[in-house]
Amino acid sequence: MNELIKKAAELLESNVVQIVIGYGKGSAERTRTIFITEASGCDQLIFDSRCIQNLAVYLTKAEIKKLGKPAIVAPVPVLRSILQLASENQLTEDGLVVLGVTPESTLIEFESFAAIETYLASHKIEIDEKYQKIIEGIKSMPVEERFAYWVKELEPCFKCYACRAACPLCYCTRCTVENNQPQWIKSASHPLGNLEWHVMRAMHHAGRCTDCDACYEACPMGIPIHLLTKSMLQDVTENFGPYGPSLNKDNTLSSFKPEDKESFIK
Amino acid sequence: MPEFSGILFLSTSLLTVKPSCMSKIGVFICHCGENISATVDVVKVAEEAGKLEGVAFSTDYKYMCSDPGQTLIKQAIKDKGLTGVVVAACSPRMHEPTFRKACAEAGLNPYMCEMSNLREHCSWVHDKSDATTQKAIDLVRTLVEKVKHNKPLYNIKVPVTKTALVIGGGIAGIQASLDIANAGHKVVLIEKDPSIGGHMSQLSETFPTLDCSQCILTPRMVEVAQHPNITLLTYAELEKLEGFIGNFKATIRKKAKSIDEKLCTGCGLCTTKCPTKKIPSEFNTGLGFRPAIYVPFPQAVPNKPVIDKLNCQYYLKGKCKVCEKLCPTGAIRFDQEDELVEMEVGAVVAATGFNVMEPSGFPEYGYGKYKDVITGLQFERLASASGPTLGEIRRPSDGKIPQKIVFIACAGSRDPAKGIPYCSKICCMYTAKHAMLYQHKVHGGESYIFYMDIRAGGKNYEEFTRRAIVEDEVNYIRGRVSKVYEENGKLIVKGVDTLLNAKPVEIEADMVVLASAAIANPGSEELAQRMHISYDAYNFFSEAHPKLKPVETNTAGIFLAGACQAPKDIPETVSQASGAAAKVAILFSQNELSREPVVAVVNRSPAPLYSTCVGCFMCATACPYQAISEKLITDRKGNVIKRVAKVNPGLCQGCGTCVAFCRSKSIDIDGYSNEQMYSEVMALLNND
Amino acid sequence: MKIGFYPGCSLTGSSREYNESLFSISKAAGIDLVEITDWNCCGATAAHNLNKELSVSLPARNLALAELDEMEELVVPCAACYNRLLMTQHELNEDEALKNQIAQKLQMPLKNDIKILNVLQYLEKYFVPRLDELVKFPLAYDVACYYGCLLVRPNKVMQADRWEDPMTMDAIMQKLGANALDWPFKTECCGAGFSVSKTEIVGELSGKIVRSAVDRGAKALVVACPMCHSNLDMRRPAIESYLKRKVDVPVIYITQAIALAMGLSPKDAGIQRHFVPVNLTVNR
Amino acid sequence: MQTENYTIRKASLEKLFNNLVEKGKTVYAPKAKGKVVLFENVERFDEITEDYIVTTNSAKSVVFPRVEEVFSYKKTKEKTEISDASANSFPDVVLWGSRPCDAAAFIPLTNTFNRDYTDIIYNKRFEKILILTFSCSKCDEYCFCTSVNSGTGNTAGSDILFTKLSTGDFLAEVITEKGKLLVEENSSLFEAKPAESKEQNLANVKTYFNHEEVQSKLQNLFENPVWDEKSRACLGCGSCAFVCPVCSCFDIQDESHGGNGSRLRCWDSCGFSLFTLHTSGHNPRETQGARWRQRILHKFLYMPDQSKVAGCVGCGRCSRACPADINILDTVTSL
Amino acid sequence: MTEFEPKIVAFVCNWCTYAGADLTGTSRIKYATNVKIIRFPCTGRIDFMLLLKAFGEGADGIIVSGCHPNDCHYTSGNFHARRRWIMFRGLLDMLGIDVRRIQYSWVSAAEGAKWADIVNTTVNAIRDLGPYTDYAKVAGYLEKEAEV
Repeated sequence: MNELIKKAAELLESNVVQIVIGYGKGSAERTRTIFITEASGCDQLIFDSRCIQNLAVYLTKAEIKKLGKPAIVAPVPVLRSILQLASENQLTEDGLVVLGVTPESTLIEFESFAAIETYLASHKIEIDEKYQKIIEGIKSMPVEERFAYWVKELEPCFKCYACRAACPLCYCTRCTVENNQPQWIKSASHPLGNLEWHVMRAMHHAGRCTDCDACYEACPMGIPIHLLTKSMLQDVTENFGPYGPSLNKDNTLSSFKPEDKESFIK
Repeated sequence: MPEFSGILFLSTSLLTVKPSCMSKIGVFICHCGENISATVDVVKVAEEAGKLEGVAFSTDYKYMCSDPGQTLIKQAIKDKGLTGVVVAACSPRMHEPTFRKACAEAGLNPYMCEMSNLREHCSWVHDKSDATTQKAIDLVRTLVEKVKHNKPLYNIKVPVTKTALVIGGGIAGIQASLDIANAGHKVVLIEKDPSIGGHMSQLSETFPTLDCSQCILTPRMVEVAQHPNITLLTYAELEKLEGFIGNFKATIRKKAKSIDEKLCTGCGLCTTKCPTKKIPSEFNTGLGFRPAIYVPFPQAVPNKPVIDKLNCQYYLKGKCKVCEKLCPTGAIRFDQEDELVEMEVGAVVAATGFNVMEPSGFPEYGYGKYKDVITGLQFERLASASGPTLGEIRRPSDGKIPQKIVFIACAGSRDPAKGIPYCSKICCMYTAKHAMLYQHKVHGGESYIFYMDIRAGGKNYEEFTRRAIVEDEVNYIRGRVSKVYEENGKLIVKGVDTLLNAKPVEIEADMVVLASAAIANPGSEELAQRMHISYDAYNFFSEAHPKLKPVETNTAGIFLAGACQAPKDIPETVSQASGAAAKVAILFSQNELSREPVVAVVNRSPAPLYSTCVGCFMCATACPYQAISEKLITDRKGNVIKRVAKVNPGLCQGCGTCVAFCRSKSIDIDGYSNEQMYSEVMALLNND
Repeated sequence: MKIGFYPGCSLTGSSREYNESLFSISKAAGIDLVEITDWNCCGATAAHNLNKELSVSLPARNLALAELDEMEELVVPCAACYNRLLMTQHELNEDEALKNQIAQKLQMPLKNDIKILNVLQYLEKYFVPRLDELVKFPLAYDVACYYGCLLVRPNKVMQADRWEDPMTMDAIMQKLGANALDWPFKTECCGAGFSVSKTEIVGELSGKIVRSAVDRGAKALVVACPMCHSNLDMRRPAIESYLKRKVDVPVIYITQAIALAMGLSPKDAGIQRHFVPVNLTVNR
Repeated sequence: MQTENYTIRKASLEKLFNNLVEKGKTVYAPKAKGKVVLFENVERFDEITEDYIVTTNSAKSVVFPRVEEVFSYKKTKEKTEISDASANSFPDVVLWGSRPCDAAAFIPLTNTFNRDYTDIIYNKRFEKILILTFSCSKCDEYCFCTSVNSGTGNTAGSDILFTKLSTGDFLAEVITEKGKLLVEENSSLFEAKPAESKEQNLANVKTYFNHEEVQSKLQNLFENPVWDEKSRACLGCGSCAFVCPVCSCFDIQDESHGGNGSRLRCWDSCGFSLFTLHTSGHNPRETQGARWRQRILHKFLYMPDQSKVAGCVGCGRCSRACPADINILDTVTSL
Repeated sequence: MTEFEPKIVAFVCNWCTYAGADLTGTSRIKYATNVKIIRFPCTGRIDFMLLLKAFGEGADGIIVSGCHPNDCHYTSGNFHARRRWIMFRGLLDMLGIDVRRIQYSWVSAAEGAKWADIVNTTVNAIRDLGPYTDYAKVAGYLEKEAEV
């Protein structure tokens, strides 16, 4: 931990970066994203199991960009997002300093995005059994029941778009849902509007989602929307082989293999 | 690369006035004689269409495509001031151009006209019924809703640079260059070797006429060199190709020849005096030698030497310079370096030819182990009057004349296990030719050919192989060879004769010739990628359509000639080359290309957004045509505000894959825009 | 280190010396070959031509047994056994249904993923890297390595290095200090099919092999297959009557060659068991 | 009217609930759902949870639903028919288990929908709700009702306020005629008022600030770095506004199917960047900071100034819901 | 009551399936009137949202059809589409949106008969499945509200 604080302070001192994005104490038992501009402030930095918010989301926010070059505290999920963002031309190597934090919460610095990719090779995305079971459970329902299940689950959604706001990969300046020529998504938060929104959200994460669960954590109504992206992640792996964020530009849906297999096209 | 800002402007969704609120659409229902009216109640359809919001005029007529029919439309456009037209008739694939032209003549933008397919998709596939009529009504309504969202489009004009780049100086490249040049257009012909001529210049005689290859080729080589419209760059390779049809920018690497071509007279003194003489000659397929400063062969064009830096004493050890001392014109330039030249070209002809497979992958044939096991191409050199043996068939090992010679066809071809699965196409013929030449040159010699099938399709080809068998008494053995090995000075060829009383055969030969497979040139994969054309599993360049577009590639403006597309014999190569040349000539016959403006466009919006595009460039990875590039939006001071995608209307073919892929819906395609397709779906399903 | 081992009939009979030499070099290299419990015939009899099901279930049983013994690798010295076991493994992996059907027949689970090694692969993996240390006395002779057919064909399954002109054995012999001759008969037919029924055919086919080796100055033929060995060695009379001359070139197993080079006693290598006396010595 | 106090036994409470359901009332009550507790339509008493401080979503949707049809239309080439949604008969709704802060929130909410324009739909819905509030026996560090002149036992806005007593029975304070009517309909269930005082059973919420002070401070804090600092982590979602019992901003949407369709009013949030975006591309509230300022000023300055009502009832929902842990109390106290 | 007539939208590419359907016409092969075609330049152009929208607007079934692999007029549009459909189908299935109601197919310009067959089999399949009431219910939320 101290090494992290030390490093962050150095970076600010030497003005290599102008701002450090990290975790600090929040309300009650929560942690909160903090933005440190003074070396002296670095001792507010903390890191523990409660630090679940995906900080990468701030790297593409206009308000934060204005503050200068950032250093970001990056546990594995954040690293994955950074890599994906890089592959989507949203980040440049000289545009930020990545302060990696291993699961054992030791500091690990990265010279390049490539270095992050190599590191992540040993931290592959794995959908934990708990969720695999839930997903299996859902998929084993009769189709009508499954549909009813989701309509019920999505019912509380009031379209606050916290899921979108908390997702590092939702960096579009105009979301499809805000496009009314044509009105792709019914913007009202009635069952159809909600269904359309969540289908679109999931599809737009197909082959991009890095499974950080930020969307789920952000949802004030506790809707298990991350199950959708998780099940798509399984689909990607099943159909197109092992998946993980990578600098290679071949995103699952922007690339193809002539030998891709499917069973449903007549 | 030229900008089409004007065109871009006109076709961007900057003009997002919602036309639906003010649209005056005319609907024209065609009876197509009885073809439609027999099953569809056209009167009712016209009547229902009339009730649709935004429809200002609706009628039906017997033959809309007839003159009076078209006049009817034009009249309505003028009288009613129509802003859009829906012609409900046959398939748009049939008459869309007709009616769009008619609208244009009446002063309506042709792209404001759409067709509803009431014939192929309705009247012809259903029986007369209310359901059929209802479907017709639905189809019309759908297109009406689409037209409401159509906007005027203008054909894309692309200027054409009337210079062709021909890559490869073999017979294909030579033929293409000459044809294009003779059509009155400029040609730049580049060749990676010191001389043009390619494989054909290495051949002895050619089937099925047995006339000397050099004799028919050399005149054309000279013609290329002298043609006013042709710029010949030998020892040069394509470094980079950017741009698009009519407007390519080619970067060419002129490899250092280490001589000043202007000063060099080609006297050849340097080549005779060069101390490094024992370098295996590429031209003679290693059967002869050449010096370090050399002209690949006597008839070379240009007939000026180059210094082979990898073998030259000076470049290796830093001393020698004999050639420099001797050169009467002082043309040697040791300090010369590769030169990159950029040029604008309007079309490219790839004529990079093929190569023969190294048979070392077949240890059982002993190539590389036994000196007297050689490839077909090496045999060509032996048989060639200009070859190392001056045309006499002699064994590389001891120079003896082989009394018994075995030819093994399909050495690598049609061999999925170890070679290549395809047929190299030329081997059957040249093997027959080889055997013939051998019989003519070595009287009383015995020749055997192990073959799988004799593929002699082609004018006078079958007759040719027959002649080999009947007149020259070449022994054709149908079967494969399992092993070739040396035993007391003889090459034992163990094979099998699968015909009649199939049995193993063993021949004690003096020489074995392998008809090694024809494969793509090394580096053709990289070249294809550099030109952004696709290539097949064997790295041969892919034609745009196997039957109907055999000389085009799927990149507009790049054409194929000769064996770089697939193994070919000379006549086929020449005709394809002329075909490619014709395509280039057609392209160059206009000053500018006019293209349907069905292209993708990245939206623009007011500051501070400028565009909703966030520059993830996944559209670029998805685009089959490399039509999407990066555009930097800058402020007045030139500071970059935003990086967004930009579609090059010259390259875009309008598939719309990018559109469906764009998450922020920032890219759209004219003619099939999001609004158009969306409103079609809505309209189709809301028939209440 | 423990590795699974399938002897098959020959190694317990006609080619015991193969077995002995293999075990003695393995022992010397500190490798413990564990025999499959209750193994059975590999089916390299006529079975695989006559009864499809039998032809796979026989080898399959051995594979299943090996799995029960929790073996990850299985060394199969006899080329015929190796061929059958590998072919079976391949066929069953190609055809899930057949696999299940056979497993049912055997009433044993069958993952069918065990790594099957022939002697050359075994040597390459566990000896070649260590030969420099293991070889005490170079076996300085000109030798002809004879592979026969079973180790290399069908190549789709056997995956030999260069099936027309394999080199693995040659490479090993070179490392032992021998000079492996380049000769054309490496994979010619020895006539094993007629080993018992029509010895005169064996005489001719094997004769050509031996002759070519001898004419190229081979002081020994090196083999890795009991069939090859018995034909080239045991059938020497038939060979000599075909060649109409006496040939005393010995035929040794690659394992024996290694044993000698490692300085093990000729007895440990089973040298004394050959029909054609082996007069190869290493200068100690 | 004069408040009337009664005792109602735990068991009777269930009877009361069942009577309401039998009478065909639509009852909204706190229901545990995964990691959250939500006001939802309940049919059985045992569906209701008691274990909550406040629900995640506010109760405002019973009068101001997420999506409200304003009118529907049928359009043909000739004419367009409009049928007003306010003609619809709205259901009788019982809000069961609201907290004093929830009840208090109806005061500013009603004010908003009647200030310059009387919103028929809102009022029609409001007429039909009965608010049965349960006072707070526990609270957490997010609660600050006491700082906005409310409290854990506050009766304002409720029809009846129930307070759980040490005995497990409940004190029922009947505040309005609606409440009184209910008592009369179920008189058998209501008994004489208990001896035990209400206060000792109420959670004690610390007072963090003085509302009036804050209000006056804000007068001249429009330009102040605090807005950017406190909102730096803001992700720009709408959760704060959507869980807020007072927030009442909405957006008008048309949904059409061919010629038919309806005009909807849907919740909107000042946290969204599009909230104030002009067609020209200009956005008067360019940054998240400006949006956060708007939210605070609206609640603590504009509403009290203009309508003399508190814009915040101190329920702390927004702070609990915020995915970035932006704490309204933290901002207000830091002024 | 009259028999249920499924509403089916066909999303087809211009170069193969649309032409194929033209051929069905010119060969006068009959098929059910339930299917109505919308023409796209390429299957790669077909936005998954349009399919979802079709259900939202009351479609009971959907056909998506284009060029066979390797036949795409634009070389790879159908390959991209195929990936998209693989992912989309998986998602819909997860959500319990009945994937049996979307028929994907490759129909070339020469396969007029195949097109007729695809149409008829799909129509029958959807007829057996009945109207897509589950989805209609969700889509009809407002109407439902109004009744209260």
